[in-house]
Order: sequence, then structure tokens, then C-alpha cells
Amino acid sequence: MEIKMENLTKVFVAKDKSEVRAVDNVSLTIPSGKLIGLLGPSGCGKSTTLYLLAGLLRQNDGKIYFEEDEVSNTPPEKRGIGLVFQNYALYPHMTVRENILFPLQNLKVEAELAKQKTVEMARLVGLESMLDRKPKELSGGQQQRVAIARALVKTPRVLLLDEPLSNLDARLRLQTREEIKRIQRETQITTVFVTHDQEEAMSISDEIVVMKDGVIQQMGAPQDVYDDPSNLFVAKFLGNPQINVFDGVIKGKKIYINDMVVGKSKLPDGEVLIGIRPEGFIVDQEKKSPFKFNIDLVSTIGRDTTLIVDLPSESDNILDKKSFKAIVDAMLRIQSGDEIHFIVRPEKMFLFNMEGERLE
Amino acid sequence: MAEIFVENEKAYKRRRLISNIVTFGFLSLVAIGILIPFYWMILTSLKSIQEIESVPPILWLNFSDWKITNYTDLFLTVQSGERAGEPLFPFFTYMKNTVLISFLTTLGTIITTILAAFAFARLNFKGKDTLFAVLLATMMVPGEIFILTNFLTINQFGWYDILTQTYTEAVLAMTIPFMISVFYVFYLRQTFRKIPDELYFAAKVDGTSDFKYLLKIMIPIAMPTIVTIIILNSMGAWSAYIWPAMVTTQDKYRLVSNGLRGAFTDTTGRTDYGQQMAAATLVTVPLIILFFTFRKQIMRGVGRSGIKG
Amino acid sequence: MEKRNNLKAWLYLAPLLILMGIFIFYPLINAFYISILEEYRPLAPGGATATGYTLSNFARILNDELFWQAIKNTFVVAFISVPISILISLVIAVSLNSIPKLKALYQTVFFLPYVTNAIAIGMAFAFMFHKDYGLINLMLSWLGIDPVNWVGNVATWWAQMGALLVYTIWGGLAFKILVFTSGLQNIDKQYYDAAKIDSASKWTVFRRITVPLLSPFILYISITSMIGALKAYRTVIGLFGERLGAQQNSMITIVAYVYKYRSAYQDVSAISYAASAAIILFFITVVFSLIQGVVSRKRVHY
Amino acid sequence: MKKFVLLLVTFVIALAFAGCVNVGTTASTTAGTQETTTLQLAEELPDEEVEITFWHIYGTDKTALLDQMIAEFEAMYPNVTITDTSQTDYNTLREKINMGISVDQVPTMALGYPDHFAGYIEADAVLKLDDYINNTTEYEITNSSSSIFGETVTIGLDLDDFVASYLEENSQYEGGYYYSLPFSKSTETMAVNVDVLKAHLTEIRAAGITISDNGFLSHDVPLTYAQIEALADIIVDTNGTNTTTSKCEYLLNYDSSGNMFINMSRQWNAPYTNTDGEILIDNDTTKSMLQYVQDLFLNNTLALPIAWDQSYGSTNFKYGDVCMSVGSTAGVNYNIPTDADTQENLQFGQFQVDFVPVPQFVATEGDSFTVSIDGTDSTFTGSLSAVQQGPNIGIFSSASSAEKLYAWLFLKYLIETDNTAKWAMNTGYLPARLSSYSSEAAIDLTASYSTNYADFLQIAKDFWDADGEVTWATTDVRWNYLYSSMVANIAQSQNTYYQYDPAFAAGTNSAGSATARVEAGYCLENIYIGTLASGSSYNPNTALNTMLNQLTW
Repeated sequence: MEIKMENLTKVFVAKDKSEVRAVDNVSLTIPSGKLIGLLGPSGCGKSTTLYLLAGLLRQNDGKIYFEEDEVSNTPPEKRGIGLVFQNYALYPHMTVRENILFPLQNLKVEAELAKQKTVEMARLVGLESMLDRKPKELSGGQQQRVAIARALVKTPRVLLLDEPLSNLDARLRLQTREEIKRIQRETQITTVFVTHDQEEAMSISDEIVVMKDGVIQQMGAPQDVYDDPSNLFVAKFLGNPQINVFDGVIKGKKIYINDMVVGKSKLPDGEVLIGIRPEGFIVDQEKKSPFKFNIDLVSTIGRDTTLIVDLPSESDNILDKKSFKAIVDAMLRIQSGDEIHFIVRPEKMFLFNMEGERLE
Repeated sequence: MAEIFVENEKAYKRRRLISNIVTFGFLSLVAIGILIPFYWMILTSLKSIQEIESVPPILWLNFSDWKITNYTDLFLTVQSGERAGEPLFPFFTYMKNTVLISFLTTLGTIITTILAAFAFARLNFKGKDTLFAVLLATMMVPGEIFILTNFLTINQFGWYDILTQTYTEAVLAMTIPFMISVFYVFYLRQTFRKIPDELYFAAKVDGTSDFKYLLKIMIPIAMPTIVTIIILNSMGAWSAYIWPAMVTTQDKYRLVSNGLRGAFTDTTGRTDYGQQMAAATLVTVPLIILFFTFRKQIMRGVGRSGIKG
Repeated sequence: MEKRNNLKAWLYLAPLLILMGIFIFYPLINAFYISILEEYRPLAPGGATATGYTLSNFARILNDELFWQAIKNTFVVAFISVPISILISLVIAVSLNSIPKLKALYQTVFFLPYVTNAIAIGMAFAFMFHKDYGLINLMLSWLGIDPVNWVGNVATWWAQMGALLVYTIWGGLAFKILVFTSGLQNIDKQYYDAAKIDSASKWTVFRRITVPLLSPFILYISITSMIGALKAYRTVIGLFGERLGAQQNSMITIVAYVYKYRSAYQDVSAISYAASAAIILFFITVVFSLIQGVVSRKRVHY
Repeated sequence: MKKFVLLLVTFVIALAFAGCVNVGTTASTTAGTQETTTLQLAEELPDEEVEITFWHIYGTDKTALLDQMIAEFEAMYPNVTITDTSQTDYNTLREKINMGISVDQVPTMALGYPDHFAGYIEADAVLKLDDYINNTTEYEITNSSSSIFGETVTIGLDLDDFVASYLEENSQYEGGYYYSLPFSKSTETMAVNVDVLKAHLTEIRAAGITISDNGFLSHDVPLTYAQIEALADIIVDTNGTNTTTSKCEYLLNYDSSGNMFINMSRQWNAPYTNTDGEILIDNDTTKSMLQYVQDLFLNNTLALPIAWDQSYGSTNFKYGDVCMSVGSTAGVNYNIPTDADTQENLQFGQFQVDFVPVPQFVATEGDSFTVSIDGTDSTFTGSLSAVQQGPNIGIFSSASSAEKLYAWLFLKYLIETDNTAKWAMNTGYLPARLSSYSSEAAIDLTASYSTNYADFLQIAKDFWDADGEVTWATTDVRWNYLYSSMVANIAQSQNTYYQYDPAFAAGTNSAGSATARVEAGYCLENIYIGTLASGSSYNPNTALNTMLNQLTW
């Protein structure tokens, strides 16, 4: 099932009559059978977009198509969607079985079949033995899986997940993430997954959509977006630790940070913002590179070492913050106080204009 | 799988509109049903006998046709006898009594309630749970079971002296037995229990006594609940009439509801509906005014009192 | 937990407990005591007298047609008015919850009956039900229905009961609506979104989501209104006056029965009958509360 | 367990507050067993300040006259203050006194019905008046400021001057003592729509009923029920009031169904109750009587005010729904259509009203009469009977001897010949004393009109003698007293067969006489409702069973 949004707009009017454009003229096509991660900081409009797709909210403008069906004015119950809520919204008074059975009953599915489907679905999410428990007798992860089962049992055309992992602890989150991916792959249902956690989105999604202030910033396969962010926002939003952003200048096809050359560019001369991913720094063991700093803090976890570099005071202007991070090979045994020369890998360095738009 | 139903914008709006019309229509119908008795009461109180007895009934009176004689008649002075010089329906006396009784009962109730709720919410003592259960159980007992013994008790206290009962005694008899409410104790205790223990421990560390803590910390925090109790309790006196009639020896000590009981009948035993409705209106109006003044508190209070006590 | 401070606690409880001891516990025990006294004369000169102990007071009550009439009336009022008013107020509360505007206005209107004097409005109702001058029959005539004698002297039992039920339900809506709307506000809106997604119809939502989630409130309301209805009295007085019915005592309730004897205690044992009747009412109330308690354990969901 | 201990402690504490019940094997009732001590009165009339409380139920219309009498009495005895309090109705009055007895707080004297006093006697709270009635003490009034200075006051009371049946009523209690004296008595009379009768003179005369050319029935000889039935055939149109043919929907309204049951029981010699408190209604005569009454109900010969949702039928008598109406003599004027009525409601206009004695079954005591019940004729022995009602006054024994003495004097003053006559003329009640009928004392009824009781009675006689065609000016004050005068005459003509119902307090197995009267009323109402409302399950037998169920157990 392909989902298409055309110029979708949702405006909320607050009590003081001020307007917030939660979704602003969004056009997007979600390919059939894919798991799409809708990603962005809180308040970016990703949940609103999801609710518009579900039909729980009504757009002010624009259209939504499921394949060739326009569903813009279709009430949620008739859109054929499954939705997993952030806190699952499992009916507290119903058992797991009843929760899963509920949508089927509403669709007047023949009782015997519905029963069978419920059990099947419970098996799919691994909760066969819990069918007669009430939600509050389940762990968070189990509840989450019931919510998915309930959403899937009616074989929806589209599965929507609203921050489904946010209420889980770290370990469960990883586990459930895999679970969702597995289920999605098995069922091949077009799935939209909303999260503010970029790592989660990237690890699970076939494609991610990055949103900010109601506007889609970029869409693509997670690694593509990571490797080729279309603007500073996307670049900053994806990646952990975050990308380091420096003030730089292009002079004569060369890129300078604080008079230190860090790379080449074909762009015309002028001020730019330079984003360098932490893993884009290579330690120049020959200490030839002019791009050098004294290391303030070193933390080594496993094979990676994170270097935190406090910028000298005279170079205030080169970075949007006082320090930057570089991740290097732990084998180098760098210690704080060492002076390190860095080489920047060109593919990990992105140039933006002062408005944050990607250059080149 | 359900068949996908696609409607256009117009159909969607129409559906919304119809559902709104149905909802508003239903609610308005109920609202009218709720208001009709009030309207009918006031309308009747403004009608003359002929208008009251017209068939079919008159549904609307122009302002110029309003008769206030039903009201003024209520205040006509009694010519002679025990109540000489007093109005036929001593509304203001009843009101004064009702307000006083309501004030004193509420004051007493608040004091006993706060103290007891504090003990149940904050203090730890032997038999607490049992005692609380016993108190709650008394809420189930129909009050009718108490009334005779209580009357005899009031007698023992010397508050019902048929010949010499003073106003003070009548007031005591009408208020003291009602200075208790298990329900409010329960209700306030719930509020008290929501106040974090840390505050109490902090106060203890500062050397605050329990009573001071109750006075300075708990009561201010629980004020909304206490205000609710005050309002709800004060309204009670408006409906009370069996007990006040029982324990007072004189008409002038009684409350508004008692005034209504002396059904307004004319000399042939026919009900004078006009006067009756005028009196009913007079009794109802102060309550309604009180209600509109404290609408939010009352409704919030009653609503909350219904949520798990 | 802090140390036990028994003495202090009892001091705080003292005002309440002393008053309750005098005006609740003692009269309660005394009622049981009085109910088993034989030939009790509370007004005998030199102090109340009795000739012994007996259960015949209960026997007298149970042999009294009027008592059974009172039981019948009370039960009919309770079993009809309580479910109907709960249902109506549920529907009203749900409707109120679904409207975006004017909610406060409607809520205020619906609450009005709560803050009125039962006797005063009862008299207004009695007049509305008047056969010739009343509004109800006028409205029925618009629907082409013949006038009904609701509260007149020769009104049939069902007509009187109908009027009483209408008044009782009218008076009972306010509290229930308020509690249910408060309850509805406590329900997470997500359940409704979830239900929409699950293709539940409005009716299904009401039946399978709203009602179960409100079930603690419904239970609370049904217990309190059942107990309230079992104590019906002022509605009858308001509507029918001291006659307690279109015909004498035709709408008598258990509480009215108790009061009937209360006011006749110059008669030997009359007070014992009143006490016996009150105790029977007490047990009926207890039984109902217990039944509802058991039901709640089975049917109230969380 | 703990809670029981707690309850027990509470119980014990509470018991300390309230009085205990004395549970013994014998009841300590002492009614009638008290010694007949000869009252020792003070040598001199006490001159200490004495406050007397007098409880009654009178409203403003009657308290004015009462207040006047009180003022007069207080002027006579300046050391006495009389506080009269209206307790608004008899139930409240009785209830309050009963409560008061238990705590020794009763008024000095009070108005009451015999059954009230029966209860008070049971509680040993009310004074035996024989001690005063038979007392020969005389006091000379020496109090200088008194208005009766120098006169002699006798304590005793000459009972011969009282209507015999009133005396019987007030001495029916155990031992035959007087615990109360008659004060404000009334009986029932029948109001008649003269205009309707006049329109059917020929038919009425054909039925053998004496009637004057202007439609006045006999004022001395009561109608019999046979005649009532005959009249019903003539002037009842069951389809509703028919003004063109001058017919009413019902013939006869009976205001008090309780009175009707009791009075008719006497007329049929059907056992009702007795002073021992036995409930005797479960007998064949009563059953036949109820069957007969039901027949009267069914063919609209008889109606009760509940037919119109009223407590009294007077309004519907004025409106013309019913042509005759039996009601208390105290309520005469409510039967007279006037300008104050809504004129369109008066279907016969402002017709002439007359009053006649209540219907009887026999003309002479002990005659037999035959009635048709469900088409079968049955014969019974009948009695003449008219209800006698109205309150008496008694004095409570808890008062001090001085209070009791002055209360007695005040009671005596209230029922003095002239005061009795005045009270009667002013209130519509009947004089309790025979001498009042011939009281010479002229009494100011209004500022401009003064009369004595004999002249008062004469008003109606003049009117009747002229067959209604009197030449009084419309402004003549006699018009104002015409109807009171009529019922006073009728009452006088009935006073040879007044009957009262036995008064008794409730016993362990049966109700008191007050309850019996109330239930008797319900019984007839239930039968009547059974004939009117299709949903009612009442017939004479079930109604009587219900009554029995309520009165005995």
C-alpha cells in the first residue's frame, strides 16, 4: 500500500488565538511495504502527521491517498489502518485476548475466524501464554507487543506506530525494535513509525523522513540521509555524537577553519558552516596537518576513543559551541593534554551556507 | 476487511453537522425538561386564580399580566393571635433561622471533620482501620433509625422545653446532632493523604507541633476541599424539615422547608396554587443565587465528592 | 511510619466520636433495643416502661399490608428510577463530553435540580401533574394522548407511580451527570482514539469502552442512589403531601412508614414498630450494598 | 472484636445521658385507678403571679375572640397571665403534648378530642375535673384592682345545663370521670341546592317528599335514605351537570368519610368500636352497609370530595356538580355561592342554599328499614344518629395547684353561658350549654349589630317561615348570619340523637380510636375509588379487610 500525502497542512489554534502550523504543506509518498521512520525533535509535527494519516486529526488542507483511494475525509475506522499508541492505549478492562479481538468484533469478523486470528497474532508477537491476562499484569514490552498485535490483527493496509518504544527501558527497546522489524518484514505492511530517537529510526527504518517545524527536511534510506544530509538541521539531528559544526571560510578553493586548512572545495569564496562528523577526524600521526588541537578529555569505550577538544579562547568564533568531539581508534592511546593533528575525511565533512542549507 | 468508505468533504461536514444537531438537540431537550418545573413554578406564582385554573393552561404571561399578589399576600400581616404582626409566611424569619442553623452546623461539622480527618490521615494509632471501617459503615444506616432516640436525648439535655424553650435551645437542638459527617471526614481524609509525607517530616524536623502543622500547612493546602464541604453542608439546612419541626416548640424557630409544609390552602381546603408556588419560588431563589455565586466550587466539589468519595 | 501516638489521635477524634456516640451509635443500638421491647411506652409517667422482650413487633410489621405496600412502592421506585436515571445521565454525560461548546452552560442547567428544595419543587411537580391545570397533560394532548389523572384522588397506582418516578428521576439526574462527566474527564482520550482505529461504532465505544471504564463511577452512583431511593420520602411528601399518595398511603415508602409510627408514639409499642421498620430498612440497605459490593468485584474492571 | 468493645463503651456512655427503659413484667398504667381524693383548695384565692398556658389550634379568625375573652379574664384576675398558643393542627397539638408528658412539660390546659384525652389519661397526665365540678368552695374576690372586686366566685359547675351527649362524651373514660369539658362543638348538617329542587317540585312531591313551593325541605324531619334514593332518580344526571334540565352529576356529597362510616354504622346499629378499645367492624351488618354504600356510589347518589380532588365538597356544591352536601356546621359559609366566586364556574349561578338535618334511615329510634343491596332487599333495625364533634378542653395535672385552680376558672369562664353563645355565633360552632340557646345577653357581633342567641336563631326561622321570600334589605345585617343561624337551628333539632364515637388509646393488639376513625374514612374512600378508578382492586370486602388489618394485629 503506497501512501501519498499532498500539500498536507494542519493548523492548531491555541486558546489565545495564536496559530501553530504543526504540519505545513507536506507532500510525501511512502512506498508500499516499507517501514518508514518519521523522525524529528518533539514538536516537529511528526505525530500530527501520523494522526492525520490515521484520521484522528483532520487536515486543514491537502489530501491523503492510500494507493488510488483518497482517504482525506474518511473517518479513521474506515481507513483500514492499525495504530500503536505511544502508551499503547490498551483497554485496561479487557484481557489481552479481548484487546486483540476487539477490532475484529467491530469489523464483524466471523467469531471462529476472529478467535483463530487472535491466537495467530498472539503467537506472532510471542504472547500466546498471556492471552488471559489484563494489560496491567504485563510488562511494558509485553504491553507494547499486545498493542502491535491489536493493530495488526485486522490486517490493516497501513500500520502506524507513535513513539512505540519510548516507554521502554533501554534493553527492551533494542529487543522490541528488532521485534517490530521482524513483524513488519513478515507481514509486509506499509508501516510508519514515529520517533524522536534518530538511532532508533535509523536502525529500524527502510527509509526515514526527517521533519522540522511541520516541514519535511529530507527523506531517504537512513544511511543515505546520514551520509548526505540536505541541510544543517538534518546533519545535526542524525548521528551520535552529534556532528561538529565550525565557522569556516572558503578561500581559493580551500576550506579554512581558523586559518587552518581542512579540505578543498569548488565553491566560490565566502563564509560557510562546516559540519564534520566525529568519526570524520583522522589522527595525523605524522603531525603534518595544520588542523591541530590540545586534547582536553579522553574517554575510551571499547574500540573507540572520544576526544573532547576545548577550543582555545581566541578561537571562539570557529564553533557553535566551546568544544567538539572526535572519535578515533582506541589503539592510538591518546591522553589528555596531547597535541593532536587532525585530517578530515572529505566524505564526512559537509558545507552549509549561513542559513544552514547544504552547499555543492 | 471493511470496505473502504470514501466520502467527500461535503458529506463529512454534513455528517458532523447532523451528529452535532442530534447531540445539541438531545441536550437541549433535557435542559428544557430540567428547567420546566422552575418555569412552571415561577409562572404559576405570577398567575391569578383564574389564569391558574384556565384550561388549557396558559403557557406564557406577558410582563404586564404578572400578578405579584401571590407574593405580597404571603407578607400580609397576621391581624391577631400569637403571631399578630408577623407575616403570613414569615419568610425572613425562616431565612434568618436557616442561615444561622446552616452556619453553625457547618462550623461545627468543619471542626469535627478537620480534626478527625487529620487523625485518620496523619496520625498512627491503635484500631485506626477498624474505627474507620466502623464509621464508614454508619453511612449505610438510614437516619430514620436515630430520630426518636435523638429526640429523647435532646429532651434529656433540656433543649426541648415545651413551655420555655429559648431560641438558643432550639438552635442547639437543631445544630448539635448534625455537626458530624462521616462522609466529609472520609472526603477530607483523601485530600489530606495526598499531601506528601515529606512536608510533615520537614515540619517535624523544624519542631512544629502536630496541631500547628494541621493549622498552618494541611488546612491551607486542603482549602479547596474544605470550601467544598462548607458549601455542600450549608445547603443541607435548606432541605431539613423533619427534625426542625420536631425539636422546636415555636413556629418562629423553624426553617424554610417547614414554612412550605403548612400547605397553602384557602378556607375551603382548596390548594392555593398561586401562593404555594410563590412560597416555593421564594424558598428556591436564595439557593439558586447561592449556587450561581459559587457555581464552580459547588460543581467541582460535588463532582469530586462523587469520584471515589 | 511514625511512632504511634494513641492518646493524641483520640483527642483529635474526640469531638467527632463523642457526637457520634450520642447521636448515632447510641440511637442505633437503642433502635434495636426498642424494637424488641414488649408494650413499650416511651411516654409513661416517671420514665419509659416495657413489659418484656419480644419479636412480635417485627411480626406486626410483617403482617401489616401497609408495610408491604411500602416495600412494594419503595422497591418499584428504586428498581425503576435508579437504572433509568443512571442510563439517562450516562447518555447525557457522554453527549456533554462530545460537544465542543456550551458544555459549561448545559452542565450548569443540568445541575440545578441538585440545589433546590425537594419540597418546593415537589409542589411544583404536583401542580405540573394536575389533571386539568397541569402542563404534563397539556403536552400529552399535543401528542394526541388523553389527559391522565396523575396525582388526583382517583389516580391509578401506576399513574401516581409514574409521576413519582418522573420527579425522582428528574431530581436524581444532577448528581449523576456531574459525577459521570467528572469520571469521563478522567478517562484517557487515547482509548477513544484507539477505539476509532479499531473501527468501533459509537454504540460499541459506549458499551465496551465508556461504560467499563466508568464502571467504578457507575457502581458508586448505583450504590448511593439505590440507598437514596430506598430512603425515598421527601419526593413523596413534595408530590402528594402528608396523604402520601393520591389515595391515603398509596405511595407510602418504608421511610414514610417509619415516620407514620414516629408520629403515633403515644400508642403503646408504636415506637417499637417504627424501630422495627427502620431496622428492616437497615437490613435491606445492607443487603443491597453487599450485593452491589459482590457485583462490583466481578464487574468493575479496575 | 475491638469494634464491639468500642460500640459497647459508646453504648454505656450514651445510656448515661438518656433515660433507661424500665422493663418489668407488669405495665405500670394507672388509668382510672387513682384515688378519688377530695380536692383540698386554698382558703383564699391565691394572689401569686400565675401563668397559664393554653394550647389550641385556632387560626387568626377565631383567636381574635379568644384573645378578647383572655383579656377579660386577665382583667378579672390581674395576677393571672394566660398565654395561648396555636399549634396549628390537632396532630401537632397532640404530638407535642404527648412528647411533653414524657418530659413533664405540658401546657396548663389544652384543647383536644376525647381520644387525645384518652391517651393523656393513660399517661396519668390529665386532671380529673370532678374535684372541681363538685366543689362547693366559694371565694370572695378581695383583690382591690380586680374588675370583679367584691363578687363571689364559685368553683363548682352545674352540669345540668350542658347537652347530655356532650357530657357523656366527656365522661366516657374509665371510672366515668370528667377529664375534659365541652367547648367548641359542632355537628353535621346537609346543604341543599334549593334552585334545583324547586325545578323538580312535582316529581319530588310525587315521590312523597315534603317540599315547599320555593323548594325548601323540612327542617325538622330528616330525609331518609329511601327519599335520598328517590331524589337521586329525579335530579341526578350521571353524564355530568345538566343546567338546562337542572340536574347535578351527583346527588349528595359527604365531606367526612370517617364521620359517614361511623355515623352510618350507628344508624344501622352496626358494631364499630367500644370504649374498651375493641374493633368490632368485622360483622355482617357492617358488610351489608358497605355494600349498600357502594351501590350509592355506583349510581352517583353519593360522592366523596375526592371525586374532585378536594378535601371538602363545598366548592363543588357551589359549582353545581353536586346538589346536596353533608359537612360540618363549622364550615357553613363555604357552601354559599357569592360574588367572590369565579362566576363562570357557578353552573347554576348564585343559587339559594338551605340547610337540613343529615339523612337518616329511620324516623324513630328502633324502627326497621329495608334497603336493596345488589338487587336483594334486606331489613335492618335502625337508630337515629348525627355526629357530634368538636374539641373539648382539659387541664393537666402537672401544674401547680394555683395554676390548676385558675385554669379551671378560666375554663369555666370560656364555657359560661354568654361566652358560649358568643363563641357559637362568631365561629359557627354550637353552644355546649342549653342556657346559651336562651341567653338573654346581647352580644356585639359587629360594631353595629348586637343580638342574643335566641334572636340569632330567629333569623333562620323568619326566613323559613317566609319560605325564603323575606323582605329584608340587601344591606340587612341578618343576611350575614342567616346561614349560621340555619345550621344552629338544624343542630338544635338534631341534638336529641347526637352520638359520639368511643375514645380509647391504642392497645397492644389494636389501634386507638383516632386511628380507627381515620381508617374508617380510608375504607369508604377506598370503596369509592374502587368504583371510580378501573385500576383499583378495592371493593367493600377488601376495603374492610384492609381497615381491619390496619386496626388489629
